[in-house]
Amino acid sequence: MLREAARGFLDDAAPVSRLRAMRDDGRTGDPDLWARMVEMGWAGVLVPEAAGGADMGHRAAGILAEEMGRTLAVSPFLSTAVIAATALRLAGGPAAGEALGAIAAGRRTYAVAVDEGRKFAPAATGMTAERSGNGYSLTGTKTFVADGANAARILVVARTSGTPGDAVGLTLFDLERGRAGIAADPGRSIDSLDRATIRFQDVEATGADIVGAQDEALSVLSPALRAGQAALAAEMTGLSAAALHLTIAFMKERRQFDRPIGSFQALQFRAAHLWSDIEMTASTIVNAGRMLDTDPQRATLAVSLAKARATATARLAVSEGVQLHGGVGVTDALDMGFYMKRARVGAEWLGDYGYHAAEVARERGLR
Amino acid sequence: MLREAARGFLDDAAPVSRLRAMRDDGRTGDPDLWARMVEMGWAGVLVPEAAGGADMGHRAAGILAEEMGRTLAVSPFLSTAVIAATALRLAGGPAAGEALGAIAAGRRTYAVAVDEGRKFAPAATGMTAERSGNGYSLTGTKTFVADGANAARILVVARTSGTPGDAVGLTLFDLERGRAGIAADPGRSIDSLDRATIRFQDVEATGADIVGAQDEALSVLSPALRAGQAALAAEMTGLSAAALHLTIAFMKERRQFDRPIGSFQALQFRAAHLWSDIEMTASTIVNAGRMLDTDPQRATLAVSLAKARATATARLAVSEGVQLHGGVGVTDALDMGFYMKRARVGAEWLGDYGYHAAEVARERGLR
Amino acid sequence: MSEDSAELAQFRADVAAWLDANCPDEMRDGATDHDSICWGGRHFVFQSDAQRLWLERMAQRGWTAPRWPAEYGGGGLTREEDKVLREEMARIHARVPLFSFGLMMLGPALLAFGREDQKREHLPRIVRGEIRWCQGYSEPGAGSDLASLQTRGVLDGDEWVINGQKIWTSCADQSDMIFCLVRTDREAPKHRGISFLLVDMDQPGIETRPIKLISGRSPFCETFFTDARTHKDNVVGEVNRGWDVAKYLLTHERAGVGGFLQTLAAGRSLAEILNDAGTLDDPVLRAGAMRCEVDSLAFSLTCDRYADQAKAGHGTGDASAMLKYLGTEINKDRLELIMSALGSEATDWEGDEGIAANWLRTKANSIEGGTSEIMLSIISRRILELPQ
Amino acid sequence: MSEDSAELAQFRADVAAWLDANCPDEMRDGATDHDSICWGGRHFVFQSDAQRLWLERMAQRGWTAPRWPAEYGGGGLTREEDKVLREEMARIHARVPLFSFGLMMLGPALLAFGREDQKREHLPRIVRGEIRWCQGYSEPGAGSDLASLQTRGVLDGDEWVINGQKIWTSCADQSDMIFCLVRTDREAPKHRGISFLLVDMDQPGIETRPIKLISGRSPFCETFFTDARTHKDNVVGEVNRGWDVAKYLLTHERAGVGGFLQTLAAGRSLAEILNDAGTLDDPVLRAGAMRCEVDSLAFSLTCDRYADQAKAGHGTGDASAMLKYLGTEINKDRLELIMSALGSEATDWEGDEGIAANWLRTKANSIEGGTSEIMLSIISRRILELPQ
Repeated sequence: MLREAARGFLDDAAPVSRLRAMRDDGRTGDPDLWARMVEMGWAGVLVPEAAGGADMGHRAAGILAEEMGRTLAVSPFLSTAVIAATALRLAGGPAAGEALGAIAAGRRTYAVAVDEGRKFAPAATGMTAERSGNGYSLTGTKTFVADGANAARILVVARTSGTPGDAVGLTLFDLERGRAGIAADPGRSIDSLDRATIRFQDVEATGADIVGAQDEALSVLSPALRAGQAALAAEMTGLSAAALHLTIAFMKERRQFDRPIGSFQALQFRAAHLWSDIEMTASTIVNAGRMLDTDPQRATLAVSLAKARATATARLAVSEGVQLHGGVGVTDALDMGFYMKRARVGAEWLGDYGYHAAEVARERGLR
Repeated sequence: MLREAARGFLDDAAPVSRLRAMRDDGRTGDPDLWARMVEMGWAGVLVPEAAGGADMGHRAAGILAEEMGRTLAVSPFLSTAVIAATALRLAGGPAAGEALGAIAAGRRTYAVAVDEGRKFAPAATGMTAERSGNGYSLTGTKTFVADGANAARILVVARTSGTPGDAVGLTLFDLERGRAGIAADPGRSIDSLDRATIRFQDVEATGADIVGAQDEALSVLSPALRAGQAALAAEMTGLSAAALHLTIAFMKERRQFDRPIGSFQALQFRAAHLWSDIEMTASTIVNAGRMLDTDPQRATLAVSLAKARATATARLAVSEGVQLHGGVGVTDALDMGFYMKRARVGAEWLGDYGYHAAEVARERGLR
Repeated sequence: MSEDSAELAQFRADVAAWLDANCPDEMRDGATDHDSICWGGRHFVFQSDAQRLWLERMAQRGWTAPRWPAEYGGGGLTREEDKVLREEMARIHARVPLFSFGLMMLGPALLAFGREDQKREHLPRIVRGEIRWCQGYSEPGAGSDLASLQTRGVLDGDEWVINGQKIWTSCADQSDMIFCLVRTDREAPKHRGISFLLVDMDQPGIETRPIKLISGRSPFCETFFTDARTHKDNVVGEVNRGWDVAKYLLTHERAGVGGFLQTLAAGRSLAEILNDAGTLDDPVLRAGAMRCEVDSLAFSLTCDRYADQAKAGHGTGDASAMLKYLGTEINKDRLELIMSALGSEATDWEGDEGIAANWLRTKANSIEGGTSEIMLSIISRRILELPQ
Repeated sequence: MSEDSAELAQFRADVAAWLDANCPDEMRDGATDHDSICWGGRHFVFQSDAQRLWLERMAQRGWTAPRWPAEYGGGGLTREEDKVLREEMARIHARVPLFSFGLMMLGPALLAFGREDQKREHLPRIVRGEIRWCQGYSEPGAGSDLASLQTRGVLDGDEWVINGQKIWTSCADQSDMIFCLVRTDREAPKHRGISFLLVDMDQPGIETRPIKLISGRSPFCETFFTDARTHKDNVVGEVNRGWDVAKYLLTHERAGVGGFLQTLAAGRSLAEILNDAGTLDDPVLRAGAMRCEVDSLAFSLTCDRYADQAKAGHGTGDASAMLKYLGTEINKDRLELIMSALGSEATDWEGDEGIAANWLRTKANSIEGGTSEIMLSIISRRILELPQ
């Protein structure tokens, strides 16, 4: 089974201590680990077999993301193998096919540059791509770009017409990071990962750099972001399950007042509630993956449900994880802090609880 | 002390069993009990001494309301002695003075008819009072009027100008219930109290029936409703404390698995949390009473804070009260159901949690 | 609906044809309200000839208990055939022909623990709706600590003589027989002295009294045993081992709760109710509605997921405690929200079926059939394996 | 501010005049950040002459410990005079001249339990900021079960020889002496074999190591005792009765927490932060902000109410557990809300004083000084008197 294989690999190759070492060394990426994931075919999980991928679908991508969330494995999986791959696949054409092949083979990593402010809002994009001669000139700043400092290429959305807030008038460009006028500031994300600010100053692009159609970025970007949301939700659910697992183990071992603290009823009930909450969220993860695989055009409800639940569950899991560990829970020496920090970043990335809960309510007919 | 005297009287004269008997008899009021409260000076708690009242202030009124909440004592105290008395006192003049004297002496009870829909919103008043000859003709329907079927008189707010939503253009009338065109439908409130729908059809009124100034009802009604909100919050806090008290007593006595259930840690923590929550709310009650007594023009924040907290606390108290009692908690034989039903009615009356929390946030500068 | 195999397709066609020929028109309104239910039993008054006919026809094929073995009057259907039958009934909005605690609870217990003669005696009568059963587990002094029950049975010659009091016996006042837990050995450890007895209620030693709830009338009763009698053979399973039967049924009961709650939620949608109430400008209500929608959908998907697992042969087991816990708590939250959205209008009493009664009724859901606290204990001990 | 009596008015005038003459201008900026605090001690490096001068002048009047008796170097002020002093200092934004665990904790313990010679030796040096103290209570293996501590002290002639490990010793690496709980009778019941010892840290048997938190750098240390020594007279209270002293101080500490939290909340208002963030269209955030404002204000009023009761002579007692519990939980809620409102911008690390560090730091508040769970236990047992 995919899950067991992934878990075995990650427990061995990417325990939390590896993230800790990366942070302590001041690095924000782990190319060696990614190389091994590529070998296992994870980079091509959503790439068609014709392009050299494994084409296992979104449910499978979710299982991988969930397992990565358990150990907080560092990788460009979400940006590259899920979001960029989905966008490129939807865009189609020879260039996209080549790009997908390069993703599956591990020759290319992508960052996806969307946000310009503190909250996720693709339609609010203000960065401009003005016509200039035969091509475009891109100017603007993208913030909190996952893998933005390390990825080889950047999928960036910019405005070719309309004004911020318009869903149309946006165009998606595929640029190599070394192109003149692109500068990335690596940032200091609390989760120790690469989350850069990228400045574009009069960056030249041509029609060949466009993914999908001009002014219609969202027709490929929105489904790609949905795929990313589902995978991120899966990652956060793995994170939650791991936080619970660590906490339960601690509750069985730690003794206070001559008893294991796991025998205290108030703590038992909290652990049991958290387990139940994670079970509910896990159901939404399965559902989101299946909907993306079977009926992607109608997957908004399923995906937003998963991301909303995963965000709320992860917050509960890490809060309880820290509190139930007591003093040691707030020390950097314990891994729980890493889970808490990643949960916070994940809460915001690709839309927060309120964003997705509102989508759910809207889909359900709430006016 | 006022509190001890009130508690002693109410425990003796108005235990919950009295409300139960009233309900089982199909009555919605308890004039005998009110007569005894009048004797003790409670009807005149906010009436000036010159008019025969005790003039003890809003903090004292809150203490009385809180104690009444403990035993769910049935009375027109809030409508008559708090809201109507405050409005009449603010309006001033000989007619109001006479009315206040009649309130203090127990010769008059009032209902205050404001709501026309499911939510508290005085400015939304649509009932009309059209000029007609030398007077007015009132037409419209008031809903959920506390004491509306039993009170001798009705303070009713109607629109003399403007449109629903305007804060000005409202006028407050003081009408005897027998006036032609007034019909009350007693309703079947879940708390077993008198909460009537009152229909006004071409009811004739004159300038002498107006309390305060024409078109300026809110200048007397708003402070009066604030006084009512503070007293209702106090009542609900007393209700919460009583629900906790009953629950704690049950937890000490009821045995399961060879132990008193009060020894189970998870239940202990819930009781302790509820106690803490009630303590916080109690602070807001004291504060609201004091602000009304010392700086009524700036009491909005304090009063809305108290009503918001009291509403949330009462909901928690009765929910926990029922659940912690287990099976017996949901039987009509136990009093907890009466507390739960009154808490729900109190949650809505004079503004719900969202209404008052929004007032608090606005006062604190939230845009 | 996945594609049927050839045999199953044939079965579906047969079922559809039979239903079309045999289900009376009046029974095709999909009614599920309390008054439309056929409970059966010696004293049941059919609402119509159609209701009686529908029961008789379905019972004859054993389709009131589709999966029970045919030798005991059941339908003898496979899981897949059962699913087809339910789908075809749903297609024509056919009413459920018979609903009873005999079908839901006693039957499964007898199939798992009963003697051959007990199965032959009781199961066919349940299938035909001839005997209405009620369940006598809870006692006033026991509550969550079910096994501390005190109703006692003493053997007197060929008969058990039963004295004590049961509570929360649903529909006891309309039932013909009761299956109940009785302490038959007062010296043994508390789980080891209980027997599972079958008792005819048509005797002077048994009295029932309905319980009024905060939400109004209820099917619950108190049931009093005063020297009530039953033959000594009317024990299911071994004497003093009734707890095993009870545990089996409790898990069985909880597993059904998820589906039950889903049915509840299938009524008018939350969004619809709240839109109509027009109170969603309030961010507290709106945020609450959003959260409640999210959680309700997640719960519903969780019920589906566990149902799929059950179909795949993995029992729900102790996780049924999670479904019971979450389902009842989320439903309480939902009704609180609806009450808030409807405001004062919801605080007028509209009878035992009104919204206020519904709201109050949900308060009992997290208590009956095992409190939320018991469910959390089950999860923490059996699933998380936290120390006692 | 109610009106002063004539004597108090005179006192106020005197204080104002003295402060005006003696408080250096640089000390009138009201700074309360960590780096501006004067902690005192043998190794303290004053940031400026003004800081040193301000301490010396205030210490000379005993106004670093205004309510301690003058005979031990304190100010000997009444409650009312103390209030006047604080008000007049606040009026000119005077910095607190000295902040130390000696003032906050050891002093009150010595005043309540110390021998006369101990008071005369230690209190004046605390008042003058000569000795910086730290507190050694917690141990890695003990946690909430404080009394299960294992650091042991064995009498060797005239000295206690101490071995073991303490944790969460704030500022241990910068302190001169430590007051600590040590097990001096291993046979006795766990609360009856603990002594409260005073130990000089300037000896090879004591080592400290700072603890890094999830929020970054912290004042906390681990402190290791390896044959550390102190004179046998350095016991506060009776030998093996140190738990009484500790309990007294724990209650004292919790009572201070409310005020501390109020100070925290006195910074930038929640409304202000959220308005600026511009994310309040989201009903979830807006409803959260409304709730948090309501609860924060209610908590603040509760602190005031208990402070008023304390002034009226009613001690806060066990209710301090409620203040500690609510204050820390509400503050966690507040920071979660602020983090959500600020969105991704708050997830960039802005150093140990940034918003993310603040948010993470609140997670420790409901653990340190007694966990929320311990507070709830205290409430349920001592206030609600629920059975053990």
